[in-house]
Amino acid sequence: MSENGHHIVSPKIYAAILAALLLGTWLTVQAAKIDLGRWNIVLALLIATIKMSLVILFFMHGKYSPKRTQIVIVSGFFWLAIMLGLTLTDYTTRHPEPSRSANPPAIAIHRA
Amino acid sequence: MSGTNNPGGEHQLPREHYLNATYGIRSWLLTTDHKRIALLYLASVTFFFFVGGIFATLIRIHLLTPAGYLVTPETYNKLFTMHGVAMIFFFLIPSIPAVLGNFLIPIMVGAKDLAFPKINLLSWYIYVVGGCFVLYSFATGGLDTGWTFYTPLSSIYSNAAVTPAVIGIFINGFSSILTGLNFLVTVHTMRAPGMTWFRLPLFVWAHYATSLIMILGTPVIAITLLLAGLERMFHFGFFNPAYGGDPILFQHLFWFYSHPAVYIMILPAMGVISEIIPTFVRKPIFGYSFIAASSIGIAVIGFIVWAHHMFLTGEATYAAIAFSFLSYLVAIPSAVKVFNWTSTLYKGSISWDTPMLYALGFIGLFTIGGLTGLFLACLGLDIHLHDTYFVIAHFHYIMVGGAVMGYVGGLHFWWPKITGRLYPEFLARTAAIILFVGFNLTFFPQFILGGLGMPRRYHNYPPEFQVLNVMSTAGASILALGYLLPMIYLTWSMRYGKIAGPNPWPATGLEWKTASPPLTENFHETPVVDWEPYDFVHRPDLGLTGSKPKLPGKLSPAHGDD
Amino acid sequence: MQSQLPLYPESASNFAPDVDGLMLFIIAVCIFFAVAITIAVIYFFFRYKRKEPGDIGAPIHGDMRLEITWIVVPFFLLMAMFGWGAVIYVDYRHTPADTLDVYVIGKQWMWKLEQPNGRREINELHVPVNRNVRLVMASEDVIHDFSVPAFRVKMDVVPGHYNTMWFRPTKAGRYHFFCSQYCGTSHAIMGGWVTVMEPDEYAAWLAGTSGTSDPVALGAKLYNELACGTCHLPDGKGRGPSYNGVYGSKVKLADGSTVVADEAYIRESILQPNAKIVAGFQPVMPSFQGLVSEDQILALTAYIKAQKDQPVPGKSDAAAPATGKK
Amino acid sequence: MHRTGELYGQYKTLDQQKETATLGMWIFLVTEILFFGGVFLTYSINRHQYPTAFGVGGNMLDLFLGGANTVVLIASSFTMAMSVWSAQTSKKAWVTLFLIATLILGTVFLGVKVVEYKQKFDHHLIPGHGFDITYCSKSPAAVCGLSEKEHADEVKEVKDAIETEGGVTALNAHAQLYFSLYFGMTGLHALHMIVGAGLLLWLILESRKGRFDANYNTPVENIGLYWHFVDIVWIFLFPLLYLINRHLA
Repeated sequence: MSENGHHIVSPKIYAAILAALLLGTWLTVQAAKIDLGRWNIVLALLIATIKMSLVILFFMHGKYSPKRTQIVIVSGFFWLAIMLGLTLTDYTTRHPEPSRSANPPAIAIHRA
Repeated sequence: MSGTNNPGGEHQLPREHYLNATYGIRSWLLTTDHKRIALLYLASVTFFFFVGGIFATLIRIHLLTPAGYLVTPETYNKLFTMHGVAMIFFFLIPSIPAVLGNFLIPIMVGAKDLAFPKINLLSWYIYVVGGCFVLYSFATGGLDTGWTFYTPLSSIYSNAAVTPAVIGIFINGFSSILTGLNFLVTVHTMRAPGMTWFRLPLFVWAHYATSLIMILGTPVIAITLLLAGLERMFHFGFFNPAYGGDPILFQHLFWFYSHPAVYIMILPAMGVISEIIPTFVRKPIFGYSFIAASSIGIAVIGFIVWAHHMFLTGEATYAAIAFSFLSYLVAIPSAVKVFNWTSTLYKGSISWDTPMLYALGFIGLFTIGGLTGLFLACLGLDIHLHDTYFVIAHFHYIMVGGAVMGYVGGLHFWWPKITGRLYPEFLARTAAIILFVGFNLTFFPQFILGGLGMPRRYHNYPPEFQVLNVMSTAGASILALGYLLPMIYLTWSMRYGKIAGPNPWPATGLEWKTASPPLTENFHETPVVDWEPYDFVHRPDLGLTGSKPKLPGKLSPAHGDD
Repeated sequence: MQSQLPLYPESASNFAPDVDGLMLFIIAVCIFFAVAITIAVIYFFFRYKRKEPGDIGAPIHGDMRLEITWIVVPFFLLMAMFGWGAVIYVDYRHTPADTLDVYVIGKQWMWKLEQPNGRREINELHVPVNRNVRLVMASEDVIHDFSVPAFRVKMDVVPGHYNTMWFRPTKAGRYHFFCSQYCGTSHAIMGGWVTVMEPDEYAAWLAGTSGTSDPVALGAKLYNELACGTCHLPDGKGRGPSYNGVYGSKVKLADGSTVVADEAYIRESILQPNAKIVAGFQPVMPSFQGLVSEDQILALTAYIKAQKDQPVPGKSDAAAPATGKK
Repeated sequence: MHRTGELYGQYKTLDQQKETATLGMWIFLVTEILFFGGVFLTYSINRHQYPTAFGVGGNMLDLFLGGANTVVLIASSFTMAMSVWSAQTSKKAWVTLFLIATLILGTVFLGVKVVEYKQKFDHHLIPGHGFDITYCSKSPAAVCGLSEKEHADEVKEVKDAIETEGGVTALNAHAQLYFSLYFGMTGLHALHMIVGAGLLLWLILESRKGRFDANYNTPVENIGLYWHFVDIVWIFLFPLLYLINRHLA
């Protein structure tokens, strides 16, 4: 554990992080304007994750926190990953059984 | 009371303790003493237990005849929904953690209070506010969606008072979160000198695991019900098929919390049993580290099994297989606990006191409940048993046979600590046996009903199911008596019970080193722990002078796992 | 067919023997462990009962070999259950190619089913024995679940999705089916019967050969087949109004107006039930447009007419006119 | 709540007290991660299913306002971090000033959000009976304040989307799903901002009394953590809601 978690981060670092975050915002807007197909979302999330890491590590002092706090942070994201990941295993592996009948039931489709 | 009292004759209550430190209604409603807050919780969860119990009684009376005996279908649907909501969200989830956990955890770790006493009080108020919303919903139109609130029934089709109930459960979630947060921080930062992680009582380990679930799972149910509520109130479409939304997604989110929530109910009860057994067997618990680790294991694995509630919703086959596999894994830590408890009895010195009867009842019922879970985790059998009475019987064995037995047993075990007085032993043993018999008669027939295919939540049923339903109702009436008895004699003993003294059993935990009832600060001075958990051999202060059985050669004590 | 205290449902589909075999295996394992633990607990309980008040137990802290044993052995048993179950489930979720497709619509609170040739049923399903049957299922409102215990199959019926399930009936007979997923007020009566028929009987049934030409008798038969009586109880206490004495009477509607219950009104009430709602009832009846032919409407009308002279129990004449849909 | 440097009865040392408070705050933030995780999951699944409708919906948002708000919020995170630094270095006057700056930026953010919500209301984009995703493309360009080119783009985009989705009813339904999520997510975020603003106001009042210095700054630090967390949520909301299909426009 580092000195009781009282690490003082210098304003210069804060300013640098601010600049990096603004740059990231600009980048993500520019990247969105180019058609990258499915990679648009990947890139956008990548930039957002980097921005988030900067905020957590420096603004929130995650880098200077005791190990216990770091474990708490990581486990929060780990559980988020469990929730997203395992739910997506359902949605990404569903393959709706194609209806082999040429005429779908007429009575099926009169929803209010 | 087979030798349960300390030698040294009559005891007296301490001159000053947390109950008489201050007087007046304000001193209770504004208290930050974890022990008083525990009693506030005790009163409120007991209230909800009886609310839920009345609904259960009406349900069982109604099901006496195939055509339904008592109420209209609408009312019946409201009864089982309100029974579920009251029991799960307002009794089972807070019962052991918020009552016994609140009272004991700071004392067990040797602290003066929880880390955040004001937040602790706040969490009780949040519980009360949430409870009021739900009672308002019960009183104005009731709730008929099932406790699972499946969309789109709850968000669009139901005509009942769903919105206030959803708001109430949303609010109540924060009570749970704050309790869990408080426990986690307390265990991490407030332990007394010498109280290392592996000297923590298993009750604390169980609550640590429970708190993990509370803080990681509860926010998800909060947001899920909030989304369903928004869908109902403002016609937003998150899960609404009319907008292309997916009702199955609601189930994913719902069970992400609600399956681990089962472990919120059972883990603390396992913690209680892990305290009771070594005390009344007077020997160290078998495999301390395995029981501690299995609590954490259950909490973690419990988070990755939720979609086994959804095998037949059209979930992907691959996902179903993965979730079935993971569900089977969670059986192992539960089995480890049962095997270790049973082994603890070996070569013990077993007394037949009431808490021990509850502990043995727990082992039996939890074993049946756990084993029948294997049927439901099984993909092939779930096709047949899903949404039948088999499920009802299974989770009542876990929740009533497990969690409630643990809770009532724990109340008896720590009653002398909480009130300073002993309960009447004969009545208490009688009640324990009545509960055990009544419980089995109520719920065992429901396994057979489920195997026959009787679906749950039916206000009437085909006549061939009647015999088993009548048996179940008969059992329920015995069960109801079993719950009324402790209610009466425990209340009686608060005033007239025999004075217990600081350590009546005697037990080894820190909570028994202070007076009964404890003083507001728990200890006169911060205790220093220099003994191993559940060690009776090196504890002359317990005053046990009887013979010690010889160590068997085969099972040596030193395996490094204590 | 059923004894006083049945213990297990009939076995009438290809899945039933599979599921039952697995069930027996798991029951055997469970009984073994439950009995072993119970015997151990009871034996220890008496064997090591405390003799002297001050006694303590042997300070045994644990045993690594035992711990490993009771982690590893159950693990393999559990994996056997898992694997066996998964095999059945995969079989169940993968429909074979040559199925007879029946469409199933769940609706609060009835089932509408359509045979491959377009023949429709309410709360009844007729299928031939020893033929793979696939149910293609959709819901009009909330989540339902189509469950046939005798076949050991069920599947949720989810709005916005088509879910499918399949089975091969192996024994002719009539079996209960249920709605297994809670779906609101009348969840418990949302069920019916599966009739498994010999192939030739099924073919005859599908062709719709009915031996009768008397319109009232035909109407009575339709009344049963379409399960009209589920809602339209003779005493007027069902979810729909009673037919008794309705023909030719004046019917009071929810909007306050009155209408004479003649043939046109009855026809409209069957095909567009929500066009005119009888006072005191909810617009819950589904349309039977396409489900009944014009001849069948005539037969139903004849049947309703035939109920003319029966008195309405428990109601005075003044109140009686408040009746009268299909 | 906390008086300067006071030690509470249940703790043994001030260090223990501070450590406890910080750990408690982080654990609370973990619950917030999962709380927002639920909506993010709902968003992902639905977007996965209806990419076209979500793209159309995303392009109806005002990129300029959204981008500006992102900058405002990041700046407020910076001023918040600076107020923690000022407290740690006992620059008491600066603590207050930076807190006030943070509060102002937060208020600006909420103000812009109100403007955006109003715009959505005018454009018939509130889920419910009046919802009509085609409203702006059907109306003359000026009604929604679009330039002729923007309007033409939108008309084309909506037309294509109707084709892809298989009808205007389907597009409207799925776009409503998007806007339900838009209002749900930004609404929850705004609610957190409002709570944060209230906490900041309390901090400012305390700070004016000179409470926070190198010895005692736990409340500034913990409310700072909360504020940064809310910023992080927006860092994800911005690309997910505003930038889905910008390359088409």
